[in-house]
Amino acid sequence: METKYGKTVKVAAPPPAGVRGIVVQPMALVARQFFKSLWRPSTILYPMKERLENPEFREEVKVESGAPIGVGEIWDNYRGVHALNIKTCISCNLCAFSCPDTCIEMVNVDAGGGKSKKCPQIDYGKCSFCGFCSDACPEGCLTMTPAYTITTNNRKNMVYSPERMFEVFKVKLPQNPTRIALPANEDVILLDQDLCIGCNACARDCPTKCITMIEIPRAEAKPGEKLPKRIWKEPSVNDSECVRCGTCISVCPRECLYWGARK
Amino acid sequence: MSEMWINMGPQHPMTHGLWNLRIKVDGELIVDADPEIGYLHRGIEKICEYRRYNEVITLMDRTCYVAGIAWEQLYIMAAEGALGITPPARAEYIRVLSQELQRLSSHIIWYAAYVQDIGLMTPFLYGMRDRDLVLDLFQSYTGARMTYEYMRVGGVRNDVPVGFTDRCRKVMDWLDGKLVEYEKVCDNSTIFLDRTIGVGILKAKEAIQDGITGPVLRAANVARDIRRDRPYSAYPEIDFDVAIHDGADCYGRYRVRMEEMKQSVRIVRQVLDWLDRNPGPVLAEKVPRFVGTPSPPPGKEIYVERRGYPKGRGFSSMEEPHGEAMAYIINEGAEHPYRAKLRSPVFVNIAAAKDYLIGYRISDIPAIMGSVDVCLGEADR
Amino acid sequence: MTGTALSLSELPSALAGKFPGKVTPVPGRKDMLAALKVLPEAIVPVSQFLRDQGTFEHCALVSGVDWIDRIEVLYHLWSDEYKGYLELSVDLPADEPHVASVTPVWSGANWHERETWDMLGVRFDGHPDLRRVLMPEGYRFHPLRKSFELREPEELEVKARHV
Amino acid sequence: MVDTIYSVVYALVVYALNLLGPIVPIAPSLGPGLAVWLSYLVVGAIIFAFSLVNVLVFIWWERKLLGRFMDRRGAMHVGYAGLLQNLADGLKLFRKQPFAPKDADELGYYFGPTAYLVMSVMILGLIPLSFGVSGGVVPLSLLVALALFSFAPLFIFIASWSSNNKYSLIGGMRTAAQLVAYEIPLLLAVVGVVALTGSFDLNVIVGDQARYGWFGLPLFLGLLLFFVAMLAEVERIPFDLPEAEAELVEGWSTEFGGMLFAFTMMGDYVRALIGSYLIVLLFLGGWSMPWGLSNFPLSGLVFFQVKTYVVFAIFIWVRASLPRVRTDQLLQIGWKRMLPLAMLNIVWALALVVWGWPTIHWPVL
Repeated sequence: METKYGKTVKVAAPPPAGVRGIVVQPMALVARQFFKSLWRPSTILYPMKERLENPEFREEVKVESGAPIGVGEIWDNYRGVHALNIKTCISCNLCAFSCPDTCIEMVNVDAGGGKSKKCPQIDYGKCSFCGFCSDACPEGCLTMTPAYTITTNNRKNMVYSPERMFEVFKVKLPQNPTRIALPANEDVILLDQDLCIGCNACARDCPTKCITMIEIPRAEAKPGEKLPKRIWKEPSVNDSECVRCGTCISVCPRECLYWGARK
Repeated sequence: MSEMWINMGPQHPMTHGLWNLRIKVDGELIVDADPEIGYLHRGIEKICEYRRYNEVITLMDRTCYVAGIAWEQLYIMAAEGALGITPPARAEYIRVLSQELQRLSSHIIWYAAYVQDIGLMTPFLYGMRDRDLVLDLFQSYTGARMTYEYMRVGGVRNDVPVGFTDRCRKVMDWLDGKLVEYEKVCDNSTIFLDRTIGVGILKAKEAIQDGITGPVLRAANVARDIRRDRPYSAYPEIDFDVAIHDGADCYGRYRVRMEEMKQSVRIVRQVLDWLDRNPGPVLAEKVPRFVGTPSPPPGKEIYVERRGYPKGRGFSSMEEPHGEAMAYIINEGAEHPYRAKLRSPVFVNIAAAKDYLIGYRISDIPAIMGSVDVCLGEADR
Repeated sequence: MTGTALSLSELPSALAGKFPGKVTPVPGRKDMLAALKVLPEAIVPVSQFLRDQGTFEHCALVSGVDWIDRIEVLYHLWSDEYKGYLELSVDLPADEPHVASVTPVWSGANWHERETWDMLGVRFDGHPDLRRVLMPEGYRFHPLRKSFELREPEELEVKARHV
Repeated sequence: MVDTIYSVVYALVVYALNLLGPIVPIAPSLGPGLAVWLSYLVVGAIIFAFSLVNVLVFIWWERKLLGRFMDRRGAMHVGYAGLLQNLADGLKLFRKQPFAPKDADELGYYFGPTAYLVMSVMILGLIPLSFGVSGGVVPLSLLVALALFSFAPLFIFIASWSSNNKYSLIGGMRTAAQLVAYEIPLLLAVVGVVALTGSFDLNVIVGDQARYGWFGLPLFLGLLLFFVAMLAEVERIPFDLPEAEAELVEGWSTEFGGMLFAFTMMGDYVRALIGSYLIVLLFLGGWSMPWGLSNFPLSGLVFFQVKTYVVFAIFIWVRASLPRVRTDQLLQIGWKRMLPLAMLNIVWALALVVWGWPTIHWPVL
């Protein structure tokens, strides 16, 4: 590859000793900064002036620092504490799967009506705030908010249960607006029909209920072969509804489901 | 016995990280040097072999704590080479933008720390103040200030937000003025010039032989810049100059970095103009399941063969703020890299410490090692 | 030196002529000028030749890969003349691998070879100072060998989930 | 003014003695003499304590000013605008356990910083804050003050050597070399002033300046030399090589922690205070001001402090804008530049004397 541009410049050598400003110029420059910052230094008084909760904060930092824009401003897409909408969570496990730090654990929460379901619990002692979990969430119920004060003096307080993240969700913090459009997954769930025993485990555990057990036509019995007597069913995956969480693969007792290219 | 060994480090203000510079001194004169590293070794290359392709990104950010996004892109380019994916053009431009902003922030922090090493603390605070603006820019589009996790195999995580380009231009205008100020503090101060000119000389021939790269090499009058010589990403489309200096000393390295910051501002402006004109996707449309997000469990190992993803080797090389960084990734068709090798420029630049140091004084050590721009996170990996 | 430099097209034939049977090109590498497989005993003369006649004056990287049955040592060279990388690779036996050091040719290879020794246990004969560089002195393992398993409980957890 | 203070204190002391009389038997003949003696002690202690409090405010002044030079705020939480921050720091250090490194020479280790501080603090007693207001009245106060001032390298060297640390040792060596090198231009710059006044008494020196104008004008070169030499003597940037933190960790005070570190730190600032005092006293007219501004009660005291703080502000300004020089460059500046200039300054001062500068009263010496 050739560059269109890109040339070499030789940076000038310093001026000869006679012409150097000795020490006067730096001193003058620093003195100028002194008078500039005499009343309003650029410091952001962070713990005294809360960044996020205070709506006037942005205006204030603009005035206080000489900088052209708000220094230390927290933008809405800052990746901070997670907010979880327990009600729409489908327990698909994708957040836990995509976490590089294994800080997400699926725990039981009360789903109402005497039922319980699995929702993510995040240990911020391990979390690296990479955002993979919220990117992976197919329902958009796990998002990251700009809230960033998780400081505590007890390690147990770093573990955020689903209910606690639901509280964060209810506060209506600005939601991370840059949830990405995921690249189209070229893989789908495929079935090895030779191994399937039609046990229904995948359809039962599928969080989106996109797996239906369909009856397949009974094959012609070859000579000398005995076919099972019961009705033969095997899973069929609705690819458009599938969130590709892989739960079916992990629950399959015969290892007959696998990822593969769409046929 | 007039000579003695002194351990400068692993906890020492000169080191900027955890490493140990053992020097043998005769009075104030350095007669021998033996750098020791490894205090910050986290085994990133080994952990890479246990992580899926996207998950490695979180490690790359932590490779170098002042130039995280550079390492992200380095890894991503190698991974894309190994997997055979081409990112869209807009993603490439955003990557170049990230690189140059990172170069700015890294060089500014270098400048701040360097002048403080020489004994002047004021520019340190100026540097930190202005670097914060750059970090704010990063935060406004990646979502984090230092550990970005922004690059993805096949593009970048998200597009820049609305209003970003104007904001970025404002910061660049502000930096224009500040860079001149930085230079005034140093170039017009006789003491600074006395401390840096003719100190820590490493001539071109020796530097090439030692494998030195980056601003240190360019200060020795060798115009090697991977961005220009072996362009990657959108660099072929971008107009910039390669700064060199013939001093081969600390002052030359300082000048080269100052000029590079100006060039970075120039590149950022070009990229912003391009981004304004060309909307488009920032992620490749199709990526293999196990590198895209989400990354569900792979299923049983017996089916890995059945998928038949292409095996391959990915190689990338780029001009990181510290020098020439390389990544070499071997893909054996599995979920995770078979081998990921990272070449850190700092690793090599530290190794040559003997050549910079011998014959100078103890007082020169911060000036010399500071001018090399040491970041131990990436040297130890 | 530049006067005697070969052009890029002459290089393979010159190599083949000078080192018959010892250098074989590896096809299919688009991101390099060329990838060559070199026999272990020829690595130093080939390096010398490449540096002096081929203008590959910068040894960017010496690294290694553990292929379980063998160990591959990789050399990446950069030439300011051709503006590109050249890859040399050497296959060594998996037990007691050792190869001649290229540190006398490029002093920049010094720490890279130390690291390769440290991480993969490849001995570089003729290296001036072959000590461990990242791991502590007296460490018993070579961590990037595939036989070395990550032992941290969390890493085991990661591994159990991923593999 | 000192008489007023003295009489008030005397009255209080006599009152207290009278109160104590019935309880503690004091020989009546001893009574008046004891009262005089005690009141001198109390007045001296008050003046002394004033200077010590001044040191604390000095550190605050440096923190705040340095902060503004660097576009930040400085200490701001403890007390009004962080005024009590130094007290808090001092308390923290005071609470720490004193310890000596394993192989340190304990006697020298504890003695060095303590003596460094004590010797520096002693000078404060000699500095007149206004006419005659000083802890102790010594006719040769300038000479004694400078003599005590030049004791420091000895103790620094003792402290550094007994710490048994290579950085400390190098720092101590540097200190010795630097302080000895800059002692000479410092003293030679003072010679100019002494030649013009003909006295080593700081009161006389300031009195002459009040009458005939500040010496900073005729002896501008001397002022400059004294200022630069003083920068080196009190180990401040650009001459803070003994504690060049970038290469020597903390220089000669590397091994000190807790109260011993507080001693070294405080010693530094006491010396900086004394340096600023001396500059003001010798060249900037002390407590005197033109146009009779200093004739009001207490105004001399105030003006003296204001001038001192302005001089220290210049110290801080220099610190905020210049990097550190190298060892060899430092000695080069000291021996090759400052020494000849100091000689020139003496010649110039003597020329002034010969041309009949009005303030000469040699008989006083």
